[in-house]
Amino acid sequence: MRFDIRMSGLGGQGMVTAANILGSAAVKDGKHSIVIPFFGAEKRLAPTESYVRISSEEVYEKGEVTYPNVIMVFHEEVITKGKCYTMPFYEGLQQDGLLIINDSDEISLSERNTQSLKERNARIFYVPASQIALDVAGTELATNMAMLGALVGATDIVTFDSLEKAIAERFGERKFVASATTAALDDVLKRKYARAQELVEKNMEAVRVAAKSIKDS
Amino acid sequence: MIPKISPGFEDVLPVEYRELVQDGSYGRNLRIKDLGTFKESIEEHPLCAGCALSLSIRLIVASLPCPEDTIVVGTTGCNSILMPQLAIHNIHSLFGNQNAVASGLKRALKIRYPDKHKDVVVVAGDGGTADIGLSMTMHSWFRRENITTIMLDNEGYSNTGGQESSMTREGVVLYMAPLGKKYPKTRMFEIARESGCAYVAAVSPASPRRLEKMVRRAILVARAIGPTYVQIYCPCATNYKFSPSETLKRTKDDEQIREYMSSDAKELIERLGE
Amino acid sequence: MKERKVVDPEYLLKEAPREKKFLIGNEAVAEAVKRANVDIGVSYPITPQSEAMHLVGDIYAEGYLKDYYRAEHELGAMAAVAGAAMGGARTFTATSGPGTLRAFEMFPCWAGARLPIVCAFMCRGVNSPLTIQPDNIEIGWLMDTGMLIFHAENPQEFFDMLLQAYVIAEQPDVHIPVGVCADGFFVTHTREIVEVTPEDEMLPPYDPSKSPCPTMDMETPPIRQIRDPFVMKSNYISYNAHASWQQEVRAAAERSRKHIAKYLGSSIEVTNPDAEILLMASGTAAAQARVAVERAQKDGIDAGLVKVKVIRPFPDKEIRELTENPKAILVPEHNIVGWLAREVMSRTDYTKVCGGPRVFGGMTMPPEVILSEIKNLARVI
Amino acid sequence: MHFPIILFLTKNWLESHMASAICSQKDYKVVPGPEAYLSPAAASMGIVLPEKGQGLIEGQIVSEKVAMEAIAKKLLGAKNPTFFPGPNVLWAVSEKAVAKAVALQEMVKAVPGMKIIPMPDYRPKYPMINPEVEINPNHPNLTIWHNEIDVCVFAGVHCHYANLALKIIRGGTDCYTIALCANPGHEDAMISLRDVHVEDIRRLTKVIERLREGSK
Amino acid sequence: MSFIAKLAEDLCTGCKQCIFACPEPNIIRFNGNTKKVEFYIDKCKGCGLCAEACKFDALEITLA
Repeated sequence: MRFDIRMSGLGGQGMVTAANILGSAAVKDGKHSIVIPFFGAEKRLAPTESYVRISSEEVYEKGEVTYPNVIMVFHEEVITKGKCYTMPFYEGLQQDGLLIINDSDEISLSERNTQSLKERNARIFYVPASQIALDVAGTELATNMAMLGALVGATDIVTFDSLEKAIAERFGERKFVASATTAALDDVLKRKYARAQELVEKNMEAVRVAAKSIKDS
Repeated sequence: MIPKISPGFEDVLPVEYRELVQDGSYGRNLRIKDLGTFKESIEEHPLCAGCALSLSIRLIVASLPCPEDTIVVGTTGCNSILMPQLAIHNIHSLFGNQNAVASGLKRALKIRYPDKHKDVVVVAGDGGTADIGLSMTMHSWFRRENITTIMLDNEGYSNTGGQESSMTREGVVLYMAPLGKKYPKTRMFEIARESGCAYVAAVSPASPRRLEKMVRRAILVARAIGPTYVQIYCPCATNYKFSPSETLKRTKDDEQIREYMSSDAKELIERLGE
Repeated sequence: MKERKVVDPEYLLKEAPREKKFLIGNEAVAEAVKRANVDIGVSYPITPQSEAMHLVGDIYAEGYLKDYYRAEHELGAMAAVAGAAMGGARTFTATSGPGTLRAFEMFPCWAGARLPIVCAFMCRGVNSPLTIQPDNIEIGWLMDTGMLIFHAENPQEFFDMLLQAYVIAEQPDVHIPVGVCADGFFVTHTREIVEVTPEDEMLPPYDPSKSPCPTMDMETPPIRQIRDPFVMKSNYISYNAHASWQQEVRAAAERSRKHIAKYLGSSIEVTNPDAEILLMASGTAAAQARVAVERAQKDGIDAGLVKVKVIRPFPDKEIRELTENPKAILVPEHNIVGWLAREVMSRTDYTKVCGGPRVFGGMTMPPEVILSEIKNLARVI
Repeated sequence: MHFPIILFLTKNWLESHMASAICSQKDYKVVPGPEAYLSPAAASMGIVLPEKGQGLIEGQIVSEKVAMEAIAKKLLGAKNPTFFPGPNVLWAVSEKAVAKAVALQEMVKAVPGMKIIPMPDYRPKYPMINPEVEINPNHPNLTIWHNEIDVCVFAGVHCHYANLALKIIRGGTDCYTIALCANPGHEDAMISLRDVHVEDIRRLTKVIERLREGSK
Repeated sequence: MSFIAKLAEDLCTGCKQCIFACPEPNIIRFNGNTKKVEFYIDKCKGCGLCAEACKFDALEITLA
């Protein structure tokens, strides 16, 4: 199975981090993966995208995923206010593609958009990822983890085991190359938890709750 | 390295090389006062008759504390026409990048010869130092590189035919300043002092012994403490259109002798008895 | 820092055990520099190169390099590595797009001075309006500086090519700089599996005594020596010396072919060389083209791919032979000028060569775009 | 001076500007000139350097032994054989350099009438060189012309400067050039040995002496 | 037409000022025995700086 994933959201929500963790987990599962952020001078709350390609075969393509089969929307304003470089937000979505949107309620779309998504036979999941992050992990900064949980719930794209290892690696002691703003958020996140292990556990809990909510729906 | 000829080849080398080996300045701690009694390491050069810049280089080379362990970095300009005739390793890279090249060179030599002083001395014109290469000159000072920068200030671009430079004095008419230069001479002495040079001096070849003292001080301080700067006033007879024989008089009349040293440098100079 | 041991270059490049890591291109650069036993690194920030030189700074702090600093600008950085190389040190630096142009005067100077400097170019757009995005137009300019130019497709190749570059650049018969280019972001910021050699094994140190030009340390004869001499006399013979000098720099690049064959395997990688439609691409355009060719083959179109890994010296003979039989040649590129198409056209029947598709200014080149061009060609040939 | 300069210009301009053109490379030979207004670098004409244990004769790779024999024959048959020692052997920078200098002088003694003209450094010398006493890589063919040297040997010259000089000599004179290189050799010389160290020079001297005795 | 320096040996005091003023290397040499300077005139460009520097009128510039 080949996954071409686009993550859209606002700067600071952790799309880039989520993409890195997801790709890393896929590699731990023995798959091939290429991860690339949308590369601008990204600032907090500005539209941001990141991309992950995962396959059991070798992956060659570089650059943006222009024709994704999975689109993850991290913030409702991506849709409602068009805070997105790719317009409309489902642009390029392949036939039978998957949409995962961070919201507890369904967002009302224009008739044209609804029709267009219907023609593509898109599967749409709503998951209250930010709420789960707050409730389970105690911080909205875990929204990205809950979104990954939803993705795993819908696709089984990676194993929980590898995901946990990838999270531990990302927030562990190893030096990780991150942009200055991402590094600052990392610090905030790490301060929230007494130990690195607690951070990993809480985040994994958010992952599992989100995954379950999708499986159950 | 003190040059020695391989046995058996003594007789085949041209005479000026034999003189360099038998009577050169390497490893002998010679001074300007000894000029005329040893073989100088500059061979015949193509600069103009009465050139104060070539006189300055001649005096600088005679002042080097360790010519056998000195590498000279030059830049484009009249000096680079003379440099190939100098029997001391010297580099011409590009116009203006001499202090950046010298920074890399000095660091490489520190790595390769940790137990030896390898003096890296920049000898460049005013255009290369204060105009096109100003950022690289100043940044080598900011970084506190252990190099000596010697500016040959002939107040203009001479090699290219006599254009105004930032070291030209206000009001002077040269090419590219057809109505006379509209701003004063750049205050490189002050810039050097404020940029972190541990030793700064201004002199001219009209005062050879003072020039020697300053060049030696600059190199010895650069070895031990940090960047140093010597500005040598050497007016250009060709482009300022005066008789070559007047060079020395002009130099003497207009030279400004100044010296600044940091407290560390002062202590070192006193300790070395320089 | 672990205790390290010097190993044979051929062993390090070909036989040493490899560990899989999930790295971005810029991390792969630092991993390569670590194993290359570099003496001095000089940095200057520019996107998308900066992280690579941050990491080189970090490994300097760990003790892997002997010296490292941030220069005043790219010209200063490139001049400093030139000075260090003339002094007999192994050096590394990197830059991108506008930085390449700011430093440009140094590149022919490196080649002319026969300095074995390795520089990574993380290619990005350079024009106004400002773009920090991938676009490899700068390779088109670097091609004629006298440097060797390698073009990496992915972080793995970036890692390997940097190490290979040091080994090839320092061969006494070559001894010219190597620019290892990779498309910014598409390689520098893309995270994928990179197989790296052991951290405690490194290349032998640089031996300046084998340099074809004397090292500037006052320990190497002759002492009466300038790097590098002007033409001092205006006559036929001294200009002949200068002309011969330039020929010698190009000759050095020719001599590198043997070493490229030994250490890189080949300047090109070919899939289905007998195809009717042959794609020629370098860097990430080759990655996109590979996917497009696979899909075209599935659709019954006879397509093949030649990936050009070495831009200088250009694989003339190989390209001439490969371009003899196909009916059409497609050259997708990540720049507006189409420098690779120009290179291919000048070595074959140019009427067969379609330069394109070209994508630039940071845009991604989806394989679908290349595929549709292949299909268009298939209809007309 | 070579007369049909226009002809040379046309042929070689094409060759040097189509340095990679396979057709013009096929039969390229590195032979005494005068070759051209601006002769191409042999490496650009498809001539490759020998591997360890091999030598080059006029662009063809041969065994080291064959190359040594050829050098000996050329030197012994020369009217005016000349040795051009470079800075690496002229200057006693190390014991190795001195040993090499001594071995090279023995080689010179083995060749009847062989002269030594040194290349003491690489500066573009001002204002002129005296071709009777020195060679300079920035104007090597002055030396060759003036002295009517028909066979010369280079040793101890840094590779870059050796190649400049060899190419200019080939371009402007009919001198037969031989390069004894400590590194991988020189395509621009008519005969080149690689990795030449003291013992190799001694071996070459022995070959010269053997051939000289044989021809008596 | 070119100029060179000419030394009146009897006026030379051996003060070396001319040596310090000459922009050309190795032309004016000091003879330790006679305690006077000597000219290696081949390379003299006739600029006149030595004559300017000489306080004893021992030097003049003449037609070569």
